[in-house]
Amino acid sequence: MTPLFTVEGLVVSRGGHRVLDGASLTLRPGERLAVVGPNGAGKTTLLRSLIGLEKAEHGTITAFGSLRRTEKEFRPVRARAGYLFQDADDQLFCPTVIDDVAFGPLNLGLAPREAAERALAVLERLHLGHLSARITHRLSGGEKRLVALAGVLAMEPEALLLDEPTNALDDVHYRRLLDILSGLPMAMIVVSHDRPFLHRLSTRVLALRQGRLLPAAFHSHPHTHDHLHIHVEGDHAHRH
Amino acid sequence: MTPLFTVEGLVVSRGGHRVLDGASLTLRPGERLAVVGPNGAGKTTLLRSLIGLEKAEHGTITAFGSLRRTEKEFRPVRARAGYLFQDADDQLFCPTVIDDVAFGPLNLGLAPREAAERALAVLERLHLGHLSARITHRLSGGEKRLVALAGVLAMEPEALLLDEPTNALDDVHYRRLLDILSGLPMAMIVVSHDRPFLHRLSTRVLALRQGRLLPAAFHSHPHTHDHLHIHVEGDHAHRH
Amino acid sequence: MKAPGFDRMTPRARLLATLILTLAVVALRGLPAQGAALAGAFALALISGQALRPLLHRLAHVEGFMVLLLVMLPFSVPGTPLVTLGPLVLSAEGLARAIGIALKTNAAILIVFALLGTVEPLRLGHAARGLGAPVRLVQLFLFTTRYVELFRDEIRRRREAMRARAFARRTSLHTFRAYGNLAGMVLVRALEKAARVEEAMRCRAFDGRLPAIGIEEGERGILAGPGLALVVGAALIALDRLP
Amino acid sequence: MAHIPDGVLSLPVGVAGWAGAAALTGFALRSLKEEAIPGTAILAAVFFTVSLVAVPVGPSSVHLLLSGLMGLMIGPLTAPAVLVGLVLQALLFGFGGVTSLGVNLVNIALPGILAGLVLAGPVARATPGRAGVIAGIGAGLCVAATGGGVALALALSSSDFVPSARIMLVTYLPLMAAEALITGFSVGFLKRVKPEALAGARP
Ligand SMILES: Nc1ncnc2c1ncn2[C@@H]1O[C@H](COP(=O)(O)OP(=O)(O)OP(=O)(O)O)[C@@H](O)[C@H]1O
Ligand SMILES: Nc1ncnc2c1ncn2[C@@H]1O[C@H](COP(=O)(O)OP(=O)(O)OP(=O)(O)O)[C@@H](O)[C@H]1O
Ligand SMILES: [Mg+2]
Ligand SMILES: [Mg+2]
Repeated sequence: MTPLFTVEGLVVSRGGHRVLDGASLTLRPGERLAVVGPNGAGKTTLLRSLIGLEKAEHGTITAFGSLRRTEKEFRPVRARAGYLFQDADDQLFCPTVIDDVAFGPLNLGLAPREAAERALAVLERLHLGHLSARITHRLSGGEKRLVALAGVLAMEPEALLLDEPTNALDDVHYRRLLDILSGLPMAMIVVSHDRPFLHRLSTRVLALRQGRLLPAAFHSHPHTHDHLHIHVEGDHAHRH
Repeated sequence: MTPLFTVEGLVVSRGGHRVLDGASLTLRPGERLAVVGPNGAGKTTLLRSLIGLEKAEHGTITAFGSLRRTEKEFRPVRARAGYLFQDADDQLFCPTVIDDVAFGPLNLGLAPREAAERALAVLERLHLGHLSARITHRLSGGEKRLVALAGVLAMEPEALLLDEPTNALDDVHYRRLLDILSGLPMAMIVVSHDRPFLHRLSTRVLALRQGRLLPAAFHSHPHTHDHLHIHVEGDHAHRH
Repeated sequence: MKAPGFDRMTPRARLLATLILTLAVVALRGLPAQGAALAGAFALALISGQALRPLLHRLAHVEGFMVLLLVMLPFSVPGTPLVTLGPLVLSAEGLARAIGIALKTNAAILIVFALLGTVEPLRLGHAARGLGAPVRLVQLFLFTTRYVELFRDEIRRRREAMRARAFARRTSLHTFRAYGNLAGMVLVRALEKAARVEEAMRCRAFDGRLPAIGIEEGERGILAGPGLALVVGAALIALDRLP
Repeated sequence: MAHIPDGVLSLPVGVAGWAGAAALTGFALRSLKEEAIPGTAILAAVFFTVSLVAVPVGPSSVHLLLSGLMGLMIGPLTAPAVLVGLVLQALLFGFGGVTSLGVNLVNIALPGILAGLVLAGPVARATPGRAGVIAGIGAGLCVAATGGGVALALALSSSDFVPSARIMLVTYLPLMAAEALITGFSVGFLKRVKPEALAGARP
């Protein structure tokens, strides 16, 4: 199977500083690639480069079988690789949920009625149908994240690029998101600090270190350490 | 010693819902009080009420020896109890770091030169002197948090109210913050989900449950569980 | 927000009725018709079923130049003297003028409040589109409503942060500088948000042409409300102009 | 502050105002690329929300117009931004009027657009401090022009209004001062933190 993305020797600078310095990766169909790294390592920069929002100084990006360099060459990539922003509020710009989810399909050339139908179908599939007439800015943080995901999925992308998707989610929305993502067939690159989440979702891990991507692996073992509890007076004693 | 804060039977509603429902606490000089509780329990609401940003429906707040009810009565409290916001981004609004740190002293009536001197002194004390001419907006998340703390300390408060101070800090800034706070002499109320941090810093713990504050205690014991690591190829093996 | 009174009228019909009625009110010249207009507008506000307290609050607020205008008119319009205060002469015609303006102004405020007070800005945008407003203007309006609350919250949080650092607003250079910085900071954040939103649009295959977002279809009952407004407006003008 | 309510202006003045407003807005909209709509809306939302902040001047308080700052930041798009602001103002708070909307728009937006045209160059070249002074003076003059516009609209509506229109400008003095100072400081801020924000064209 030909890879969806092949990146080789990517160099990208931001604010005069080389954030990516020879990063390489391959994403094959069905793979779920986790990318980890400390704050400021360049994880967001990497995802942005893959769809041409960040300009590469050196290196090559091959996406969906073709080399991509110019804005024009990247445009079709953005329709086929859905990018979930680190901040959902930036991604929801239409007044109502249904408008927002239908925005992508409309841009793909669907008629308004078809676009609205597809948007509604995606919302239903994510069990968000009841939100469709809601005003986007009145959604809770977790709802915003899921609606943003619906907007991306409505374009029927072949790959997903997810930038810290579990950020600022409460437990309910966290589990919903994990269930949804686990059930999706397409390839993904997931950036996150959330190890249990990555462990359950991803098939392979890369670590971003000094601007390069290094293979990494999850590794789980029993571990003994001091566990810090807080006991509240009046609660039942618990067993350890 | 007379307490800095005495709260009794505090009731505060937000969005039509009783968030605090009979909360009581006392903060004495030199104490470092930890407040813990799940998301949405009302921890932020509690801190905001202490400096009068949230209106109490019932109950009394005594701060620095006087009963406080009106906006006017709370104003001097805000000069004497420094409040570090949950999101440092909300707290910084001046163009440069030195301007921002000097804002509080200026509000206290210092002359511009004195205010700038005091701001610089505080920045130096926190080893942030090199940031003084920087544009606040371009600081990293961790730097923003420390500069916001400097802005609070520049008012020479008698007590600190810290709302999740370790949120979104990377390791370096986390340790810096812990060192700084451990070295400060004043009383504090620290809201946080970060147990190791609270354990090292606080002298007493209260848990917020159903709108009330209950005494709680740290409790530490050895514990075995699965520990999830990510191993990067080429790194040295580590010991568990 | 609930307005049992006008729930069944579509936003487009309400907008049209508002335009017709305010236009009629503005054209009135005599006190009897102006008084009738105010009474009718008040009845409309009652029917709309909204809380009247914010409305009364609003009516109590008069801009500086309007105070000046209303206070000076009785003295500056020549006519039958009613009261003489030294060099100042309060004329009956001038007083009628001032009262008339106050009646018309308040009637118009009541009409807007009654008919549009409960319409979501979003639906109003679509209604304006239905009445022929330019698409881009309506889109600008709709996108703006999307962001107003976001920035209101941001400004509120920042002002609280200022108060938490013992800031008290006064008439002082320090206060003006603080507000200037506040506005500057919020604008910078807004510009960066704008850049990110533009990227988000490009990521969803946006090619420079905004789709005509969700224009509401099938509004019925377009005629009843505005038709009634037309009749009432015409009746008011007739009352005013016919001897 | 510059919101003339319904029922004051004469019909011809109201109609002329609507015509002027339509011309200004139509001209600006033609240059508004569709991809710039969300960005412009974000700025319009900020200008609107900042204008809701009550600024203390002596014993009372004023609300800023921000037209000078808008002119410097978004140029002719000030017209639709002000229009949206006026509509929201009327809907949310009941200020301004329906028939007087056009006059209000012209009174507020036109001075801002002109100030943007004249001052964008000098502000772009100046140091932050000087840019603040230039913009502050410009913004103060914009308020004076708006006051003049209000007075003119009243005087044209009825000769009875002329005496009060004459002394009307006095009521604009506090707003002029607040607007000049706050715009000045904002522009100083923007010059230091994000100078490209004062491009005067589109964001
Ligand atoms: N707009 C910008 N201008 C200049 N430098 C930037 C900008 N955005 C990010 N940077 C810098 O680029 C580097 C990489 O940022 P990036 O956002 O890719 O990191 P990240 O790994 O996604 O971090 P996080 O975990 O905090 O999201 C950082 O050092 C950051 O300071
Ligand atoms: N602006 C608001 N309007 C209405 N309700 C609010 C608002 N802010 C908070 N609340 C509600 O008040 C409750 C308490 O919120 P608060 O922010 O005090 O919780 P918290 O304990 O600080 O939570 P977290 O750990 O998430 O910071 C929550 O249920 C929340 O939904
Ligand atoms: Mg990132
Ligand atoms: Mg909180």
